[in-house]
Amino acid sequence: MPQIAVLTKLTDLANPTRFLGLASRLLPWMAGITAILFAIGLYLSFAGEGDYQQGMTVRIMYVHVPAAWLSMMCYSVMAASAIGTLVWRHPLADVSHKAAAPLGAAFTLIALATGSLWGKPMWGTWWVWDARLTSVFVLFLMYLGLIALNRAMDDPGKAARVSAVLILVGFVNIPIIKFSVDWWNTLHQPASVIRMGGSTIDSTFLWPLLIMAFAFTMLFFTLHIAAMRNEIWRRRVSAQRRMAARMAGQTSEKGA
Amino acid sequence: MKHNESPQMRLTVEALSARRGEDLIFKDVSFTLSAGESLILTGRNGSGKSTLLRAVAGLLRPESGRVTWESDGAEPGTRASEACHYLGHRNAMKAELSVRENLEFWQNFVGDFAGGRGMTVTGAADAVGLSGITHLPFGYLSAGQQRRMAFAKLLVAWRPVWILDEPTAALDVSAESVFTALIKDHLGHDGIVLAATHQPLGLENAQELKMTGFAGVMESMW
Amino acid sequence: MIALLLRDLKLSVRAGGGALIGVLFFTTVVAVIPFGVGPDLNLLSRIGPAIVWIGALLSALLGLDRMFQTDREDGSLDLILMQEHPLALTVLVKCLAHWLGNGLPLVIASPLLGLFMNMDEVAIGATMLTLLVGTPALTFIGAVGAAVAVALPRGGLLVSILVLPLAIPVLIFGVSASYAAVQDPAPFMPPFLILVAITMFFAVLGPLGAALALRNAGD
Amino acid sequence: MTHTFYIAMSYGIAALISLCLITWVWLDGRARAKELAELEASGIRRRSAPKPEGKEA
Repeated sequence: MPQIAVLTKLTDLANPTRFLGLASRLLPWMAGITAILFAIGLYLSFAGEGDYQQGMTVRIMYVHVPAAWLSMMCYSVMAASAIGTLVWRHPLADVSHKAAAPLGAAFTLIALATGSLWGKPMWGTWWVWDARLTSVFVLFLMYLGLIALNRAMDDPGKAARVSAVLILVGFVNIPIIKFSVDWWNTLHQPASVIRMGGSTIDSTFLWPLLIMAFAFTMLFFTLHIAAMRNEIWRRRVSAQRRMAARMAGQTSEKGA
Repeated sequence: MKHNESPQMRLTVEALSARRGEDLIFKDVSFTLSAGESLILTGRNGSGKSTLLRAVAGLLRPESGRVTWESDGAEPGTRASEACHYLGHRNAMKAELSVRENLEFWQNFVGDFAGGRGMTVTGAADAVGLSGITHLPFGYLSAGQQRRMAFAKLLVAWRPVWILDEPTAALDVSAESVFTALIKDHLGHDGIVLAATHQPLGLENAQELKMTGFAGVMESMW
Repeated sequence: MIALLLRDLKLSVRAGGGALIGVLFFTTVVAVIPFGVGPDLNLLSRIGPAIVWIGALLSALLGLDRMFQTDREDGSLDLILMQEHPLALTVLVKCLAHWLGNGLPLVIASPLLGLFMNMDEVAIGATMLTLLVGTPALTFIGAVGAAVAVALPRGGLLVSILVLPLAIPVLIFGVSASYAAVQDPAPFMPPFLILVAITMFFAVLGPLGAALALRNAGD
Repeated sequence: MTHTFYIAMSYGIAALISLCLITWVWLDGRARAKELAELEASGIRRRSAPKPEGKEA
């Protein structure tokens, strides 16, 4: 079976044990890089000057925009893993999208909270049904739904496959939701709302923003790899416990 | 068995392994069944008989191995499950519809496989010994009658392979003999039967596969 | 396939009246609104199309989780999965049957509820038309949730939570088109045509996703 | 209210959520590692550990 041989090779390339070895070597480095990036990013964001229009609140952008970016990137990572689950049936892909969902929800929550805190001084209200905030909110609900779905199922393999389907359907839908929310927003609120972080950002804001975005991205990947490692350990523990129970059952049957 | 004029058909199961949850239920099961042959799975409860049948029927994705079907009439890419009838623990009949409506639906929806024709609904009901009651809603039938009517479902559309999971559950002895006769008749028409039973079905030339259950925990992956 | 459509239709008529419960829920939801916002007829007629749409959305979700669950419980789903028909097509037919049994009654009941909400004739007509076009999309996208529910020990509520965010575009364009028909400056056709496009897109995506989920949820 | 308050709040909330996340992942990892060690100590080890066999596709 040449087909099976290829598959075996692929599984070998990224089998969980190898992944664990790689993870334990990479994680300290990644954590270190993340910490350094955050130190630089935070220094830059507080050393920089405020925007004359938005005042010092522009600093909120340095956490808000990276978190919003991560909320979307995390979903893309999950969608890629979902394809891995459904097409190659790779166990690491199952683990990957299961581990990413809580991270995505957390970063989306950061984006929502900071967006709201930015909105209060800018718009005078904690929440506006601004197109971006609304889309991010919908994304947050989708993350929570996926987490709930994963928790509701007992068989991890089946849970991974079913949530993979839902992730992909959601992924195809996100542009449509974004488009319709934008459309709905222009209909109800003519462009009086201040656009967050438009394309014309002054370069003094660009650097801190870029470094903070990079720092958040590294934080995500560090946490993702660590969470994947935890999930693999969790499954290993459950498999070994199961085996222990079965072995105990067999010996007692023989003894009886 | 009239092997010389029997059509070329073969159900091949190669190195099939399947798991439920994390338990490997069976490992590397292989067999081949040709026209007129039957295989009986035996073993205690939970030994993986149903799991193997569901894997062969394509309802459970095997962990490894494959199930293939070859025959004269079938296109090369035919999935094995398309050549199979599956009678599981549940009867797959709607209690709200009449027996006739149920059977006619399956007759239309399933359709005949290449190389044979199914009976009429009335004929099938006759064959399982319940001719007069096809107008009744399925829910009004007793458990034994329901099982018989579920069996009649196999007769209304032709499928070369019958996969039967405890076909004689909830049946008395006379009904069992009716089923055995129908299964023998199917084998005589170059059918293939794959059945899991507690009781012997009384088939003379049946191969037997003893399932032991629990081949290990799928932990090499983790 | 016609046989499947007819069987599911018969079942939806005979089996405890799923359609009836949907319409009843729809009526109740819409009837409760005036108690919440007050019997101000002007206000009611202004929010009428939105209320009718939201009511229809919730009622459409109500019966969805049973779409494949009943077939799974009696074993029919196994046989459906085994056949040579493309599974996505089978799901599409089941969606159509489900819509005819549960969605269409909502559309037919909507004018009556429009009267309750003091909507004028044009608004009622527009709401009914957008519901006619939009509710199939809810069924199609809900089919994915229903297929997911097959794998769940306890489906129900979770399915609605999973499906609702995906149904937001349908709601936005359905309500917008209904309002555009009444309020002058906004043109009716663009949102309506987008709604049609969304329905057609979901008619492809929903059955494909549901088929994929059903194949993967088996055990 | 001053803008500083909002800035402090957003950084505070972002830090809080991130720290919760990091702590959760870290504690979860520690708990799992401990469970594995306990299993190891009670004599249950991975059968495939001594002879690493290629998993069938």
